[in-house]
This record gives sequence, C-alpha cells and structure tokens, in this order.
Amino acid sequence: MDRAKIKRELENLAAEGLPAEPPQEETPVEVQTEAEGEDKAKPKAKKDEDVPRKNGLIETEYAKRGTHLDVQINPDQVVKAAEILDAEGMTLEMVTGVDWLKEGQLEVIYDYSYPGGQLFRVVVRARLDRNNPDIPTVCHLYGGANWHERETWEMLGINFVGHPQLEHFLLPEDADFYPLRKDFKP
Amino acid sequence: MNELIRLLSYMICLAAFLGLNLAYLGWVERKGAGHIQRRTGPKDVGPYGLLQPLADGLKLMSKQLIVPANADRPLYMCAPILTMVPAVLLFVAIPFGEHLVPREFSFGLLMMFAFASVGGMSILIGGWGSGNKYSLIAGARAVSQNVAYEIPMLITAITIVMITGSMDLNEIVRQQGGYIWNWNVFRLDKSILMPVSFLVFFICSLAETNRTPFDMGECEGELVAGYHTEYGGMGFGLFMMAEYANLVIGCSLTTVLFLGGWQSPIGIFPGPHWFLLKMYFLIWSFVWIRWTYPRTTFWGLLNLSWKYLIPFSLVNLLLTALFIKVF
Amino acid sequence: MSSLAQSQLRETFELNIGPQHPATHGVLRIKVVMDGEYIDRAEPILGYIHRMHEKMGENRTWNQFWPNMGRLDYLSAMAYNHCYAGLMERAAGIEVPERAEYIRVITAELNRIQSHLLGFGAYIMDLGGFTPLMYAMDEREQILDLLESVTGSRLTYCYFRFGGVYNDIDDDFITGTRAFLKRFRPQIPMYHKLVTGNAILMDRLIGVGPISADMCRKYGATGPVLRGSGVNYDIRRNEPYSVYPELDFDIPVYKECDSMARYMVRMDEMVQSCRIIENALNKLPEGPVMAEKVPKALKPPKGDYHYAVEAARGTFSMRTVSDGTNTSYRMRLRSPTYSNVSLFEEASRGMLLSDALAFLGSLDPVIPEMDR
Amino acid sequence: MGTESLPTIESAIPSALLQFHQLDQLRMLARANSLWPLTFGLACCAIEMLSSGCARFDLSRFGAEVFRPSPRQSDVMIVAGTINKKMLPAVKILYDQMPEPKWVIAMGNCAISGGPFAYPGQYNVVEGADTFLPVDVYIPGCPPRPEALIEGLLELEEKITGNRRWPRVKPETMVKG
Repeated sequence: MDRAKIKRELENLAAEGLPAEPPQEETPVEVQTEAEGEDKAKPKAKKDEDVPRKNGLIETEYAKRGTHLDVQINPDQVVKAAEILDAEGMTLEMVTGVDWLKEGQLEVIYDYSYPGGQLFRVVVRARLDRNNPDIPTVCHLYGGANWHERETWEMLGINFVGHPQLEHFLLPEDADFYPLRKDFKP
Repeated sequence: MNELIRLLSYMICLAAFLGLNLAYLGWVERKGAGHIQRRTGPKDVGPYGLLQPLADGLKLMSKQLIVPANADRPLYMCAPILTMVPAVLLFVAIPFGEHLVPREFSFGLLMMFAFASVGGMSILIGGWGSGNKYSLIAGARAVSQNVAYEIPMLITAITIVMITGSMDLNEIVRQQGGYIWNWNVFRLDKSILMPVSFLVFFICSLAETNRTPFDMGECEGELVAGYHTEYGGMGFGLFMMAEYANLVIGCSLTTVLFLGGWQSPIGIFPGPHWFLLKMYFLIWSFVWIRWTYPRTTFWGLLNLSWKYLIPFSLVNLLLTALFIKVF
Repeated sequence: MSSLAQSQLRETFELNIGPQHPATHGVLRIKVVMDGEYIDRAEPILGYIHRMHEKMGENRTWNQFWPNMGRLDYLSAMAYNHCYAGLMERAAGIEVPERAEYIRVITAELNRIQSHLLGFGAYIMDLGGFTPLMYAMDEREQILDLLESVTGSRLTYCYFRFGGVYNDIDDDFITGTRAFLKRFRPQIPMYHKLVTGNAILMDRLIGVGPISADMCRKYGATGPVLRGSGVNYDIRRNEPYSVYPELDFDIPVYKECDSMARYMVRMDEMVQSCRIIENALNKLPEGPVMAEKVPKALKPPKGDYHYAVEAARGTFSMRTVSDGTNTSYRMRLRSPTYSNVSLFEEASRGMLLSDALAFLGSLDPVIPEMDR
Repeated sequence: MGTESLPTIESAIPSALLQFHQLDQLRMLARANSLWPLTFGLACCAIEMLSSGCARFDLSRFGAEVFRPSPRQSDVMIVAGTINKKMLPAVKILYDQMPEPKWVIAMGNCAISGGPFAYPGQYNVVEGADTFLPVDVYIPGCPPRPEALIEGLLELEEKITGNRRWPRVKPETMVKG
C-alpha cells in the first residue's frame, strides 16, 4: 500500500469530478436555526459544514475523525475509486447512506481500511439526487459490498445499478418503505 | 402345553424386563450425562429423579397425535410400530442364562441379523412418510449407514461362527466357559486379531444403534431431529424406546459373542448376573461415548466402514480360516 | 465434488435451514439448494431479528443510546460499549482518566474470554459434542459473577459512560479476577486435551471451509476469521485504542485458513486475554474513573466520526453523523459477523451439508448483531 | 383444572367420575414434571436460557432439560427474545406445529411488550408475544436471570397442577439470610 499514491490518484479522481459540481451546489442551503445557538464553541467548523461539501479530497486528522483521507466524488466515479483502492490492497469495511433531507440529497459513504500492518482509513463519499438515487455498484470488485449495498438500498432507497440481487434483506419481503429516510413515518 | 406356559411366562418376564430397561435407560442416560457434565441430572421428580421416566411416558402418551398434512399417512403411522417390533422380537433368542433362553434357536444369530435390518427399514419408512426434507435426508442416511455397517458386523460374526462352529447363541456362550481367557475376545489361539474384531463389532453396534459419533439419522445440529422430526407424542416415544431396545440388543449380542455371555470370568457362579453386568457395562460405555465424542460426518462414517472396517473384517475372516485349517 | 454432481443430470432441491434451526445459533435462515448431500448454493437470509438499532440511534439522545450497545452483540457487549464510548469521546473531545481506560480493558477482555468460551462450547455442540459446552459454561459463569459484581448485569452490560466507567472496581473484583485467571489458565490445556486432540473433531475441522486471505479482504472479514487466514490484523494492535499499546500480548495467527485455524485462534486468544488482564491489573493506576466536566446532554460538533474496536468476532466500527444536536443524525453500526457471514455464500459452494454447518459455526455468528 | 371443589365421598356423585378426576390429576402431574422446551432462541434471552440448562442452574433437575429441536416433540415454547415482523409468521407456525397440550412462556421484556425496542415510530418489532400467542407465564427482565426462568417454569408447573413444587421464598427472608 502506498499512501501517497492513493492520495494522488484519489485527488485526481475528485478533480475530474469537479465540473459536475456547480448544479449540485445550487440546491438551497437552509440555515439551521435551531442548531445555531448550541454550537458556539466551534463557529468556524460550523460555517464550513453547513454548506454541502464540494467534491475534493480532504486530509482529516485521525485523532478527531477516525479517518485519514476523506474524498468526495461524483457518483459515477465510485467504481473507479474502488478500483484504485482495491489495487492497493484496501478492504471495504462498510457502505452507508445518509439522507440529507434539507439538501434534497442522499449520500453514500464507503469506508475503506487497510488490513495490512499500517493504519490507513479512507472515506469515499458521493452525493446523489434524492429523486433519482442511482449509483453504480462495486459488488464485482468487493464481494462484501453486496450485503452492505443491499442493506443501504433497503434502508434508504439508494438504487445500486448493476447489483445482482437488490431484494429485501433485513425487512420483511413485503416492506414498501425506506425506514432510515428522514421523512419516513411508520 | 408345558412349552406354551414356559413361553408365556418368558414373554411376561421379558416384557417387564424390556419395559423397565426402556424406561430407565433414558434415566440412566440423562443422569449419566448430568454427572459427566458437572450437573446432577433429574433429581426432583421422585427420589433421585426415579419417577422421571414415568412422567415422561405418561406425558408422551397423553400428547395430541398430529399427522402432518403432506405425510404419507399409512407409512407415517406404521413406522414407529415397525421400529419397535423387531427390537422386541429379538429378545426371544438372547440367552440370559444357561437355561434362561426364551427360545433356543439353532440359528439365533441369523435371526438377529435378519431382524436387525428391519429397524433400519423402519427409519427409512418414517423418514419418507413424514413428508419432511430433513426426515428424508436422515432416512436415506440411516439406511446407507445401516447397510454399510451390517457388512463388517456380519463378517465379524461369521468369524465367531467359524471358531465356535455354531449359530446357536447359547452354544456360543457355552463354549466360552471357564476362565476369562476363554472368552472369544481373548481367544488368541483361534485368531490373533480377536480383540480387534471385538472393537470392530463394538463400533458397528454403535453405528447400528444410531448412537452419537454415528447418529446420522438424528444429527441434531444439521437435520433438526432427523427421521423423527415430524413425530410427536408416543410416535416419538416409540422411536426413542426402540433406540434403547436396540441398544440393549446390540450390547447383549456383543456380550454373547465376545464377552462370554452368562459365563463367569473366574470360573465360579456362572449365571444371568454376569450377563447383566457385562451388558450394562457395555451400555454405560455407549452412554459415556455419546456424551464425550462429537459427531462424524456422513462421509467420514461411510469411509470408515467401506475403507477400513470391511477390508479389515475380510482379512480377519481369511486369517481365522487359515488358523483353523492349519492348527 | 463428485463427477455425478457436476453432470447435467442433476436433481436439486431446496432446503430451508432456519429461521429456527439448532445449527444457526439463532434466527438466521439459510436457503440452500442441495444436490444430494452437496450444497449447490447457500444463500443466508437475514432480518429475523432486525431490531432497528440504527433507527433508534437517530431517535434517542446520545446517552439514551447506551443500552442498545449491550444488546447488539450480547456476548461481547463490553467491546461494543468501548466503541461507543471511544466514538463519542473522539467526537466531543473528552479526555478519559487512565484508570478508567484500564478498567475498560480489563472488563472488555474478561468479556472476550466468556464470549470465546461460549463460542467454543456452542461450536462443539454444533458438531454433536454436548459436554464441552457445559464445561465452558461453567467457567463462563465465574466470569459473569465477576462482571456482575461491577456492572450489575450478566449479559447486556451498560457499564461504560462518556468519559469513564459507571463505577470503580473494588479489591474483591481484583482478587477475584486474579483467582479466576489462576484457575482458568490450566483449563485451556485441558480443553485441548479433551476436545482439540479428538480424532473425530480434527477430521471434521481440518481443511473444512477454506477462506483465503484475499477472500477475507474482498469480503471485509475480520477477527478470528481473518487471523485464521494468516493475516496479522487486530485493531488492538493495528489501530491502537485505549491503553492497548501499553500492554503486551501477542496476536495469534494461523495460516491454515480452515475451520481448525479459526477455532485455534479463538482458543489462543483466550490465553492472550488472560495475559492482557494480568498485565492491566498489575499496571492499574489510582485515580478517578470518570472525567470531569462531561456535559449531561452531550452535543458533539457537526461532522462525522468513525471509531473501530476489536470485538470478540472482529472489527466493530461505528460511524456517526452528528448535526450538532443531542441526537445522532445517522448512526451506522458495522458489525463484524455481518461481513464474516457474507462470504458464506461463496465459500460454501460445493460443500457437504455437514461441512457447511461446521464452517458456519467456525464463523461464530451472533445473529442479533448481524441484523442489528 | 379450575377451582371447582372436588365432590366429597358422601355426595351422590358416581365414583367413576372421581377416579377420572384423579387420573387427570396424575396426567397433569406427569405433564408438569416433564416440560420439554423447544430449542428456540431469538436473542439475548436465548443465552440465559442456555445458561439455565447448563451446569450451575441445571434445568434437568425438574426434567426440563430435554431441549427438543423439533416443535412436534416439545411441550413448552420459551419465547426468548424479540419477535419482529419478519419472524412473526415463523413463530406462529412453530406454535401451530406443537401438539396439544402446549404452553408458552414469554421470557424477557421483548417477548412481553417489545422491551426497549418498542417506542412510538418503530417499524419492525412486534410488541409482545401475547399479541398473537396465548402466553401462560411472563418472566420480566432484560434479560431475565436463569433463576427467573426456573421460577417461571415452577410457576408454569403450578399453573398445570395447582401445587407448587418448592415453597415460595419471600424476598425479605432471603435478605435476612
């Protein structure tokens, strides 16, 4: 595993995806009033995080975040990112989704770690449109992604294009809701 | 007329003996398992849990009988009976003492083997008739297991027949009279492989009775409860009792063929007490093995029989024949 | 696979193992397409004990989510506690007193021993040997007694707090633990003598269910499964948390990749856990067990955080997205057996049914933790 | 068994009826003394169920250690753990497969009411086994201790026979020692 190489390649990948960013940025960003008063201690951090992140690579502090690299890319690039990381011997630890209701977006998060000696964690994230949540699957690269993606589909309704078996997994077979979406009401 | 009375009284005695055995071997097993496993076993139902088998039996008898919807009704109903019949019938030929044989057959051994295979068949019928996939797999397994282990068992028995020149069980025992070295298991003058063939016979009877290292028919971890998955109430009770009856028969046969039956090891006081002592020792060793060993795989089981036990017993047979011919 | 099984004239049938089946350690269902005794395809179906832990994380305050940690993997609840504590301490920037960290390590390792003991017993029970379970449970009760004296519960511990632990351990616990270690250490060789050396067991485990290191990587398998495949990866060493860097212990690694290797890793880990506990007891410092100034209503800054620990079954990690309020915006729990069992489908192809169940047992699944 | 009083010797009830009643008592006694539970663990409580069958607590004392994996052979279903909507049909089938007479013990808070997982807005947990099964004995706890399960079994025996096996220990006397 070559940390510098991974960083370089992911940086390039994120840069490739930048032009597609502006239309996404136009989504209305609401100022969270109720959260304002509670976060006086770190006003700066708050300002950064209120706006959805642009595509790009951030080096995060491990002690604070638990990860080393944090990459945001376009949804169609996740397979490429997986290929880069797979070639370096990284393992896909989990796939998660987050529902950003206010921004009208869904986020898919891929957690990579290195099972060799060195400690290295990479987070790859991609934001999707909430109305059209399609993202290519990485199942063919990582067999373990199968279950994680299936679960993310089930819980958040993110459609992994090319997934071999996007069926109900944890919920009953007749479930027709996405329980982890923020607008879910049982 | 005399003969009829004799037979009737034997039947009653046997029924009592059998009933007690079938009920209390379950208790012995549970108690034994308990003591092997740092527990006490049943102890609250009656003194030392002695009323436990009665409670279990009464409960099983008063359970509702369910015939599963997709079961083959006649087969499903007759399998538990069929498993019980040969098990009970075989007691007729077992010599408990010199004059304590219900019916002395000159072909007792043959009858033993003939009826023992019916037990395997009843397992298949039960497994098939239940209409359950687990039961079916278990039934198929049990049959191929029974077939595989009957061969070395039979060949080993033939060795004994060659040595003694008789198929009469009582006659076989009579020839082992005197001291402990006259028992078939130690008769090195007839065949030096005798102790090993005892082992073969012992393993085979373990397998024939479907006990733990070879309990492919039941196989709790894989096949839920095996061939009796769909049997509840007394159907299951009969299967369980038949297992113990087979255990008693297997151990009796081993005792008769190898351990000198009712003969005393020290030459004095031969009688049924020696027979029972030896038989119960063997039964206890079965219980002991059950709670000590894990289960083999089905493949390992067949391999053991076809690759090791059968060739060995054949070699043993040839050697014995050679021995008898030469000396 | 036999040539018959590979030929075109195959008659397969479907068999549903579970959701209620003695071999599945709970309510896992495996849909198996069988070809005689061989498995054509085995597909695990989860969700029979899905308990919405992730949704609860979004609905409850940070503090209210504590009890859930004990109910995820009820066998190594301490490690899960540890993960949550570490995660929130990382997020909120809380410093934990050293004594508390030592206590966390001691209890977590005791918990690991009992988890492996039960895993050992239950595994042998899967293979048909009933007695080792009783012996293992007998030992396990001793550990439960110890842990009960400090935590107040037997299984589903909720002992850790943000910034420390709920209460301090006393001398009784320390002497009790030392006595337990003294008594327990000779037991493991006894287990090996009683169980591991058994010819039938060796026959059933050696060479069964081979998983290569690369397959582990592709599926994200961790813990004893990965270490049984020859990869020396343990979060306690590779991503040190708590006071593990200060304690000396070895990571047992076996290169055989089969069920026996995974079994042996667990057995050896118990020995190493004993070492860790002894070491930690010797180094146990004095001091408080709770950090000062931990806010009652925790509000970590915005952002997302990740924390990973080595639970008894592998890497348990949590990723939480905080929006700066007193509840989590998204709580993601990554459970080790979820990934471990996901390779079952590929690895079990062409196995015998009994081998496949022995293999499943060697993955040591805890179903509520898989389904979450 | 009910609470109706037994006819006395003097009353003009045919003796046959009395004998049947006694036979029934005997049958109930047998049933109570050989309660075979179904091996049916759902979650955390299953481990405590296992513990209570093991060395320290040892259910086998009451003849209840015969955990049968097949519902056809078991008498009592110990619902040990959370039932969710996916598992619900399976639990129903298991209960239906058990032959009469059968009993249900709801072990743990999840089986009683959904436990910690029942909150407004939950989407997957069945709030209590008694919503679809006739539960005989409830054992609270999360998870209940093995002693509690044993007490639950004794309660069930009492429910079946009308007599309690061991005298009930009052908590106060236990504290005094």
